[in-house]
Amino acid sequence: MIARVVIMPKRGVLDPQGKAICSSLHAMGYDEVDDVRMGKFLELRFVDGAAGEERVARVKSMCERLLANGVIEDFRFELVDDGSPGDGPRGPAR
Amino acid sequence: MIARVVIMPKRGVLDPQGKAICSSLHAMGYDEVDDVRMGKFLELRFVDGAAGEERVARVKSMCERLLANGVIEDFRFELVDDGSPGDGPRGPAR
Amino acid sequence: MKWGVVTFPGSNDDRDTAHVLRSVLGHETVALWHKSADLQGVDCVVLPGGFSYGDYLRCGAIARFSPIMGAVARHAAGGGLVLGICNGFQVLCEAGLLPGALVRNRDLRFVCRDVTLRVESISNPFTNLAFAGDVWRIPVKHGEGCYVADPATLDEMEREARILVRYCRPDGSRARDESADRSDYNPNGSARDVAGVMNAGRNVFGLMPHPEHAADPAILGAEGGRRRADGMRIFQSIAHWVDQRREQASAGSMR
Amino acid sequence: MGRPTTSERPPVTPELAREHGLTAEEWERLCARLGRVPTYEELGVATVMWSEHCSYKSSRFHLRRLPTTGDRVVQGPGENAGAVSIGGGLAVVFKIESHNHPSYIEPYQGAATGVGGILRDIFTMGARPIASLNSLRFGDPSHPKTRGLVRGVVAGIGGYGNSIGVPTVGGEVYFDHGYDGNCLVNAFTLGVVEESRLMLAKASGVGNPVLLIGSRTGRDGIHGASLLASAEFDATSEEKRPTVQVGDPFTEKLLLEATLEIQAADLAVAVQDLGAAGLTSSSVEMASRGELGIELDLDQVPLRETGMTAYEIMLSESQERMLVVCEPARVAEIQEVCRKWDLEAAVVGRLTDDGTYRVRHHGAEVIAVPVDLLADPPALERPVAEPADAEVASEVLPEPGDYDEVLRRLVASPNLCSRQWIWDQYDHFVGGGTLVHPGGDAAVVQVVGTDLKVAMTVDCNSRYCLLDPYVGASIAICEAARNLVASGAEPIGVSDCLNFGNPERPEIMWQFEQAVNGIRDACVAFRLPVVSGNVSFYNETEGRAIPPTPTIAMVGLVRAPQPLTSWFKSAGHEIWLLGSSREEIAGSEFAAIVHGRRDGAPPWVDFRAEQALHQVVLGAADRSLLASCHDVSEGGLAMAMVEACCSVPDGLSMQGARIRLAEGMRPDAWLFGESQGRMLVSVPRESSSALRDLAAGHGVPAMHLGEVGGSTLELDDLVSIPVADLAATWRGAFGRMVDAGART
Ligand SMILES: Nc1ncnc2c1ncn2[C@@H]1O[C@H](COP(=O)(O)OP(=O)(O)O)[C@@H](O)[C@H]1O
Ligand SMILES: [Mg+2]
Repeated sequence: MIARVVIMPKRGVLDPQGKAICSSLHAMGYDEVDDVRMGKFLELRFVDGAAGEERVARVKSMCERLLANGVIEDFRFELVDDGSPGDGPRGPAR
Repeated sequence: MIARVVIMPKRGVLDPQGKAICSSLHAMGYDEVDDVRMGKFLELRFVDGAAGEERVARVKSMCERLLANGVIEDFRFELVDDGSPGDGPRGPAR
Repeated sequence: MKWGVVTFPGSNDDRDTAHVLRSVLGHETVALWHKSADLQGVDCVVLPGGFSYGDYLRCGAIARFSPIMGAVARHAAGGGLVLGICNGFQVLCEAGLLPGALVRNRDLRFVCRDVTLRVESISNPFTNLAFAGDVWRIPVKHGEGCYVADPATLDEMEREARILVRYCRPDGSRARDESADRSDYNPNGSARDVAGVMNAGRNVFGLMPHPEHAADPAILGAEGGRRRADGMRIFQSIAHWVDQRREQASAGSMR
Repeated sequence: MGRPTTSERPPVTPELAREHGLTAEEWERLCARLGRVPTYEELGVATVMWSEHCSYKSSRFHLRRLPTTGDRVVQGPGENAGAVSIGGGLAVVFKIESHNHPSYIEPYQGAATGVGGILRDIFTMGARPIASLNSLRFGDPSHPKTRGLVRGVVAGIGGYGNSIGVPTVGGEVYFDHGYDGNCLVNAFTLGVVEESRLMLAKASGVGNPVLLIGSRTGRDGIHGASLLASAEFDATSEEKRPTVQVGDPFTEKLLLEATLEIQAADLAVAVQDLGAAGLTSSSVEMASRGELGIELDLDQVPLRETGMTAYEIMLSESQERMLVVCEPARVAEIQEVCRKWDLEAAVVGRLTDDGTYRVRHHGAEVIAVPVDLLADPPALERPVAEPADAEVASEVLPEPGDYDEVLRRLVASPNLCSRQWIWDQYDHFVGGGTLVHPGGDAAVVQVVGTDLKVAMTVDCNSRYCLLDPYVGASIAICEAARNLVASGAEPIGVSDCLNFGNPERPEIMWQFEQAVNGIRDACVAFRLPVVSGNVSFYNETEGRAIPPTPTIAMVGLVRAPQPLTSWFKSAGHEIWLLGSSREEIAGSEFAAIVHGRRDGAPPWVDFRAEQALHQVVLGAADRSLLASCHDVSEGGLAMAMVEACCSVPDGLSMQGARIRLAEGMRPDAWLFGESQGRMLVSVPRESSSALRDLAAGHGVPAMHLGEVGGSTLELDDLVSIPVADLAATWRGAFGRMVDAGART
């Protein structure tokens, strides 16, 4: 089992990285892009496959205590079963 | 419409941040975590709602040319309709 | 000879580098602007240190798309010399003019201090005035200077003597084993202690340490003569190489 | 205090005014002067302008006592920073400023934007920044928040300073449980400008346009000045989180280059950066300095977010912005420079002659207030009361048994161990002028292209200040001056950052008054002008104030051909102590660490003796008599010896040393006492008689202590430790203390 955690700058908080990437995309001719926000993506792999309420609660507390900076960042996560431990990153299909 | 792009360190490439987070989690008592990988999450918002082959091709080329460095990183993305432009980050539900 | 120092938005060491080339070395040096593709006929282009475009996304990733980099790539393809220092090295890797990539330092912290470097190879435009095995003392200052490349690329560069400088202990020694703790002398965890590499065409060189900060005797003299101007060796080697080639060319044309 | 409502315009009532933080008198004054109830926007603007942070209302009355003039002074207090002539037609522009509350809430961004803010203060004046320092205070290392704060603050300072390409060349850091709930982050920057090209922030020329350049305006840090910086912390502070701003050093670098280009081409009439209280305070201050009116059209302000209200635009503290006044014909050229650097530049208003501050939004006038009403709230003369004196126990502390063990403990202690862990994370090379890197008594930077060498330091021992704020503050001036002199520099100017608790409490105001008096008396004695500074009140949590911390930043000019450095150079050199030593243990690090005692009287301070000492050292430096020079401060003579042995730059070899004990003094006082006005020097044998004569000529005691050499540090027969051991402990202690359980 793995948790996929997305950590993004809070709404309204300046995102200089997103800004720089957006202008660079424009300079390269990708004018269809209107706005870019950049955050972090974490994959936590767990030792056993158990899920449930408690796991959700613990991942939430990891995010709050360590992974995200609540002052300027929001987080969200999902727990997924991952058949092949040690595989590369997975997620929204390409 | 937005594209959600996940960029992860290639397997075999050092991920000192993931490693550091993993040991911090252990130090904090989250022993169920086995391994952590850390990457980037980008949200590209587009000016119009059109999707289709071409948009996919163009996002792919943005990733290949700018957003990811093929020497050290893999990427994947998905296109999603996002009713409310200007809203905060969305993604896998919490 | 004529030098050109590129200024990207966010370049920091461009002024320092130009000062060393112009006022300490006494060479003609022009400023090159990122929005222009005109290299003004320089013999060697220097991509300086700094945080081009804020180094957002990845170090050097955005700079490589600026108009000047198209010109730099053509200059390099035609055999012209290119030197990338720190951020310049990162830009060259991102642009594919040098192999590999530079990632976050092993200790995840910015590191600014003197390091000792061993000169590994001297038959090239960049270190030809050194002796192989010379140990230089030059500062590093970066957060993402850990060099990575796949083993095949590293092997090939070793075979072709394209790893020009490596981090080493003050006595020139290095750990035998890649997996040993090398934090006493390798500041960022770079593979095989690589501090700087040259391309296969042997005309493009990138390194993380800052030769321009170990070059001005008026500054180095202060702390009780703490450092020699080791960095100057690189600039002098380049000038020497250019002069020699020019002499050969004019001798050839006279004949 | 409630969060400002963001979307609508609530009715303005006395209750709303109180929620904003206005006092009853202030509310009365506002209504009386306007002859009506203010609009919502006017209330917001008046609140921030009258906040402690922007108005200096509690401190102004006292600050007037500081000396601010002198032959070299080009610009004293009142502008964005002070300027002092260094000869050759050049001036140094410098200032120190606090960013305490934001750094406590979000250490990385708080410290980063603190650096960004002080940098803007310098280049606003047309000066290119060439060096930064930082002065930091954290709680006890064992407090659960301390390590995270240290790591975040240091990374933030480095993250901003390194990216923008200004070297961070020095600073200071102390740990004390008095800062557990309230860390201090004071940032200093120094720049260089041609005296004749200094740019001021005084608006002039009725009808001249006002441009806003740099970043777009977002909802960052609304009410930072009044909420964060002008109130103490309590349990609800966490909810004030959105007032933290995120810095963008890349944009600031562009803004720096663009501003200096605008200056070089003489395009601007006046320039003012946007700091606390954003557009409001910058435009009010500019107009007020020029005794003019100003009108702004908020529809012209480039925004980052949609739907921002007038209130939000006026109070946003988005970083990396600058206000420029120019002649109408210059607008296009300024916009051209900004375009070159990929920056926005919008005309947002113009100067008027009616002395009124007018703001329009969506076609309606939302603010029309006299400029002077906003800019000059009355200075308060807050009550002052000396706290009942704590009983000072006169008991005699026992002498330690094992001096080796004591020294090893001191060397590894939080306030005495090497700070290399910090400065390894700062780029101290960029700019190409750093002559003396962090680790010396003062940093020294050459103005590239000239022979001028500028030295700078920040100092304050807040334990002394807690014991006696007058003495503590005057010691801070003496120590700063001594650190400059130890680098071979003559002090030429001061900037101060006065960090205190809640000024509404008479004991805090007493500390403040005493500290200002101490600074004044010392500056008068040394003929030093205070040309800039900053006051930070409300540094307290749940009613517990920080120790008074009047941080002193001081700048000097190196007279000798080369700066002096603090480490022992060669075996055989003689070690001398200049100045007199007393039996002073109270207030010392030794007393705190070994005896757990932090009470008593701080060391004696004697301005005359201090000045004489400086004359001797500078005279000896002029004649190149000294091989090394180091001031004796925290940890006393023993720590000064450790530092002189161990602070050798990488690549040079460490020296041992042996000294003898003075007769007739308790050994612990002799080794660890912190008597002021002392300097530890080493000299080649052939120079020692010249040094002795020079000292005698100035009436300064000079004592031959011993010799440099060997591989151990031997302090009489009390201490004998290999210097390699000492160095390893001393250098590694800081990292061991803060790295444990690191978070990324
Ligand atoms: N926060 C910091 N940033 C950079 N350098 C620092 C910092 N704190 C201390 N230093 C450096 O460490 C050295 C010792 O500092 P300190 O003990 O305060 O010196 P002193 O007692 O002589 O004033 C100085 O060179 C100082 O610049
Ligand atoms: Mg000192």
